[in-house]
Amino acid sequence: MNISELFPEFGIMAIMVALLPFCAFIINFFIPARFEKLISSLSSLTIFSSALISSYLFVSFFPQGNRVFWFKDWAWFSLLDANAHPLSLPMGIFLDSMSVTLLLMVTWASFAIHIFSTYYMKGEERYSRFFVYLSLFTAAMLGLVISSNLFSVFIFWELMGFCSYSLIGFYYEKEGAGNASLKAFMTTRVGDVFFLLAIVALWNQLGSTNFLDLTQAVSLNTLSQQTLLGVPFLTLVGFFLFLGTVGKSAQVPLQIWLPDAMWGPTPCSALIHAATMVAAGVYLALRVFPILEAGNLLLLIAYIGSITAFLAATMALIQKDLKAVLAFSTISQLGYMVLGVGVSAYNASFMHLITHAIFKACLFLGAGAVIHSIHTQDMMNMGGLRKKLPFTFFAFVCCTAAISGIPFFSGFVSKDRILGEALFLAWNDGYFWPPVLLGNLTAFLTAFYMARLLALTFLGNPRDQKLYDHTHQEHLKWNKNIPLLALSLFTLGVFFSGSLTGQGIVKIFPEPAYEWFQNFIRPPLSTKVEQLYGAQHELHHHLHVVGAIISALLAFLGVGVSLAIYSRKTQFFSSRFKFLEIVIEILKNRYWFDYFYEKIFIQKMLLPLNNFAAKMDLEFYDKYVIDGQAKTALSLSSLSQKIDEQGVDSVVDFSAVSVKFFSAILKTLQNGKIQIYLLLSFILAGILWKIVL
Amino acid sequence: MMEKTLLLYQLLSCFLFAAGIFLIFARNHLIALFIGLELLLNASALSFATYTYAFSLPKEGYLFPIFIIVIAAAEAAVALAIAIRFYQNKESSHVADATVLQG
Amino acid sequence: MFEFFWPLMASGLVLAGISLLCFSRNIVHSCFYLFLVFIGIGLAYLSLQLDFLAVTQLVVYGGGVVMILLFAIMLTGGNEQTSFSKNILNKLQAPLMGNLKQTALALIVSFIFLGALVYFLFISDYFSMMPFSPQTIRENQESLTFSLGMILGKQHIFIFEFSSLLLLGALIVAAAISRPEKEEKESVKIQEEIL
Amino acid sequence: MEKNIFTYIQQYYPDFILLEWPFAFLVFFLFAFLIINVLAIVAGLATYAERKISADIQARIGPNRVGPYGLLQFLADGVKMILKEDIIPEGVDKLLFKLAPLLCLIGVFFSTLVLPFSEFFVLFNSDVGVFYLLGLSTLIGVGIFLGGYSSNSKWSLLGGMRSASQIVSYEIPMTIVALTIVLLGQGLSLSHLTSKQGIFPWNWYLFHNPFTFISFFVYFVAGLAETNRAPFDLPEAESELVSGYHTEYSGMRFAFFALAEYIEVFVLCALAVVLFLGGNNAPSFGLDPSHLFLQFLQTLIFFLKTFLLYYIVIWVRWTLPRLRVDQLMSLCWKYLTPIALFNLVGCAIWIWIFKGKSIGQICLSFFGL
Repeated sequence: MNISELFPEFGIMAIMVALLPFCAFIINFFIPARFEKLISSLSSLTIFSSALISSYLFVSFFPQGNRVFWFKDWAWFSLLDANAHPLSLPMGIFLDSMSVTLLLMVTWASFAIHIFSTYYMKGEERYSRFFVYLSLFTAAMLGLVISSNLFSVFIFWELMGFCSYSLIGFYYEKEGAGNASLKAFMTTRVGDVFFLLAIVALWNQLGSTNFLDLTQAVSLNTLSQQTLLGVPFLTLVGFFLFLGTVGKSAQVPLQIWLPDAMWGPTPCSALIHAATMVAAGVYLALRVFPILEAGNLLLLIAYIGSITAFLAATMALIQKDLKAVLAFSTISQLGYMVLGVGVSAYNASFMHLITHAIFKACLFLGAGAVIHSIHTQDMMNMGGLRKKLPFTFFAFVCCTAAISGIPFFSGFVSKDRILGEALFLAWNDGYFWPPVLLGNLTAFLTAFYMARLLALTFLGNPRDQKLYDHTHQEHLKWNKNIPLLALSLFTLGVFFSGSLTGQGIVKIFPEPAYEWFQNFIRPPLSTKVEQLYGAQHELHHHLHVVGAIISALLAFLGVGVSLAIYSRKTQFFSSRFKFLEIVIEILKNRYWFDYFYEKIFIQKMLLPLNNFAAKMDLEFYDKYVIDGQAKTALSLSSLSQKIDEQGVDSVVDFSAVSVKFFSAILKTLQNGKIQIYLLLSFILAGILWKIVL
Repeated sequence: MMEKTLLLYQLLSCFLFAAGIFLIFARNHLIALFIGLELLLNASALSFATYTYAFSLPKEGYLFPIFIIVIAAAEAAVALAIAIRFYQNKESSHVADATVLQG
Repeated sequence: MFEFFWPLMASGLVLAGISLLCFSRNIVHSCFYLFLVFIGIGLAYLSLQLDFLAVTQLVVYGGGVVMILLFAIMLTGGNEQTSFSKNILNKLQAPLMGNLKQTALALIVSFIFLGALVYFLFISDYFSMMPFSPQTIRENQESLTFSLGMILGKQHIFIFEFSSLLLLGALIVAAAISRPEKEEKESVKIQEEIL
Repeated sequence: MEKNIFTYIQQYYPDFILLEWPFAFLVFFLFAFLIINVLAIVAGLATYAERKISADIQARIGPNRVGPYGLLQFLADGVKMILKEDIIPEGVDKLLFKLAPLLCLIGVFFSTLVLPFSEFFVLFNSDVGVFYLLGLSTLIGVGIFLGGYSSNSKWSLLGGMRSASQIVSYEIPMTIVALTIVLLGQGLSLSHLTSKQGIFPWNWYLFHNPFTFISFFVYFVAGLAETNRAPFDLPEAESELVSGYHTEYSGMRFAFFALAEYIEVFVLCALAVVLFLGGNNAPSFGLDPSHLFLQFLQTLIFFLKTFLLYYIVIWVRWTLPRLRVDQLMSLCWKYLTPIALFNLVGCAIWIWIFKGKSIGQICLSFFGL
């Protein structure tokens, strides 16, 4: 149901949400960098007002139910195609339950991170620039969320990519940061190119890239017969769109940029590389979910998601850097979301996006607080920090419980629902068993490495006494701990679900109304899974209970084992089991993805091609085409010079002489008295009047 | 009543116009010339307003006095700035001292 | 209520103002008489029940233009500068406030104009356009301010905005022109030092 | 006004018939006479109040000889002023020297024409009341400037120039702030603006939204500067300019200037009351709105609010030190004008977003009222 005529002000509000941070960016851009307080407070205030507006939007949408949307398009510019049909490129606003929920999350998380940044970036050299980028980024993300079509999504998508690039390379004095920013930029570009191709193809076929039009086209089967390059059209387009998701959300095989992105400042990692930008890929996949489904791509997506989740989780096991563990865990959790898309768990996948954004932002902020206190990122030098940083420790415990999937926390609710849906699908369709197994294994690994992180950082005894003694005792500080504690509050499951698992199975609150998330967010069309297996309520129910029990057991097992091992030791497996050395070697090299890309793909394939193109350009094009043109132009110009000097100049001279002659006559009329001029003009006017009338 | 007022104001605007012309021709002071110009503008504004009122013409007639006032304000600012600048350069307000462009 | 009174008062004020203007040879007094003329025209508007025009006349002319004029007179030497032109070429020019010869010329021209205007006034069709339909009853109509605002804001919005642009431009140009140039003075000083 | 009175009298004496214009003239004359005299007495009492309050602030006693508590001091001053010799110094521009104080006084008295003392007690209910009042203050500026110029004295000239530039400059923030309120009230008429507000403070435009709240202070500061009151009394700064533009004046001409200044302060306070503080709104007690008692009550409330503001003006004068000229100009152009513009835009946005509701109404609507 379109409510844009009922509530025309929603559009203005949505624009305000995105425009306020953008205004802050524009204004801050022109404020001299030494007004740090002004810049940071302006950024924070604008995002705060955005958050208030988006809260209002959410509260307005919430009672209306899930199939309500607000939609408006404006023509940005229009072109004429070959048959003189106007092809207009619209910009527009599309708000539905998913958008407003994401708006709410993004604005408040961004606000918390802004507040934290005023603590974390204090005293930095480019403090102001950081806030400028942060505002731009937030504006772009909010713009993406309210966009109504893929074109504007792409614009904001690229804007976010630019911000990510700038913020990864924020400490550009360090060589690693510069390289990492380039790597991130170039890697995501691969996905973006395919994304743009998909947009162009859709625009060409449908004349529109609007979400509503796409959904309608899929539901009416208008595109199902068409093919492109011999492949069914929807499959190709869906695959290309999914490649955009792969690039942005760091899925295998384009996951290599995200660990390097940790060169940026920690708040930006929290905002961009954990909470919002990487989730934008999943958001896109959810938006174009009907296309992916109609293109029969879900199995591929489920495989890629589960493989990503598993590989990243294994890589996280051996990391010694605090932020690297979190980076790999981000990839792993994004894999879960993509797995959720693949198993048609639309709602659960989006729920995991929201919950993950909250606890991962909180984890990154906590990591930032730890790093800022102890001045190192290496976990091997930490330990026992729970006494020095009690508030951070509390937040970390909450978030670790959430990400590991301990019951009563948000991660359990969302992750369990993805795994439950996957289990249900696998029961009906055997191809889905590998993703389910990988997913459950990853659940165990997640609990394991997160508990390892917690244990190595906070539990046990201090391993580097000198660093420990230098660490400041933490006191409750408004811009350091309040965002952390506020975010960690929302890791509780009750905010997202009234029952333990989010399916209304083990109820904490009796009314079904508490399952707001499940009712509020629904796919635009009913999924094929629902159509095929929707009748098996009993089975669905039981499999969810089983899945919940399994994942809870796995989580407890992982946490327990890990805490038991790592609260005392830093090394356990490599010293005991020799055969694990090979595995560790594989994991250290990150499955040789980087090696493959750099040494084989770039140096052996792209470089020769590049050299050949350069040779063509320099040797052939420059030498013959360009230089030949120049020589022709030279000879022509010398000819025209001769004509000019001898022919045209004499005419000009003649006109000058004649002007001089006549001016000598007319000069006598001017004697410099203004009144005489006026009188003359009056007389002239009188004569004219006499002649005309 | 209204006919008399209309005639009165029309004659008044004629006198204003004539006085403006008189001032322009009789004075050599830059600012006095400017005063004459203001009288001319006011004469036309008064005439417009009176006619529009007397014959119930469309309300656009009242816009002319307003825009005349706007133009006069802009003109006053620029003209007097030029007068001041002229005085700074030449130490005189005499119109005949503006001889830079004189042939 | 005193319908007969206001037009007489307004025209009396205006006529007194312009005659004093024509006879005064003091620039500051001229300015004050101009002020009287403006007030008189404002009263004329008021007698036509055009409150808005009257107040605009009062604010812009009575307050603004007269004030700027007085300032300009102050900054250009006030009333003391009644001498002949200092320019060598124009040594025989008339004094600032005019001489007899110039006044005679001005009288001739202005009387020609007066005659022409009055002549056109009486031969025009307007006075034969009877009956008059003056907007005497104002209570039933919407107020002038309101309708002017609607006209300006709807039909003539472009010209309205343009006039505001014009005013802004005039303001900036006036400030830029009347500001003394520093470089020039320095160069003059340097030249003096060299000489 | 005269029609109101005419109908009012006809309620009680249905046979009451008079020629229309002589009656109107009589009524106008009477009320103009009344208002001018009341305002003259108000101005006189203001001089007394100023001395008494300043004495209070500086822990002195103040005038206490003439009349009870020294209340008749201003009459004694007036008599002294009239009896003094009227000196016209050598070399002054006599015409302008004589005209300048009159111009000031006429301008001020004209501005009382549109003040809505009560619902029916308005001499001339103009459509453009606010605009008219703001316009007249420049008339006073011309008077002061001419007074300063014609005195043929350096002090006077400097004072006059300062005053003129000050009035012209502070006109701008004041007009913009008044425009903010006009935007809210959708009318320039003072009675209309009054009727748009209510009896209680949360119905006043002062508390309508944050922007009008700021606007009030901008208005107040600009009003202080507009009337040459301390801390903006640069045109008559004793330590720099002897006595500013009225250095050369003596006797009744000087008194005219002083009178004009005090009445102008009264008028500006009254305008502030109309624009921000609810004007003459009074509880009606269920009576007919044309009841004479209500008119008196409204007048009383109007004067009470105005005198309260007047007290604050005097208080400010004896509390704050005087500004420098450059500070004065930068206050106007760098602070008040941008703030006023911001308020104007902000208020417009407020009206647009909240459909003209005030904060109070929004709060009430939260509780479903």
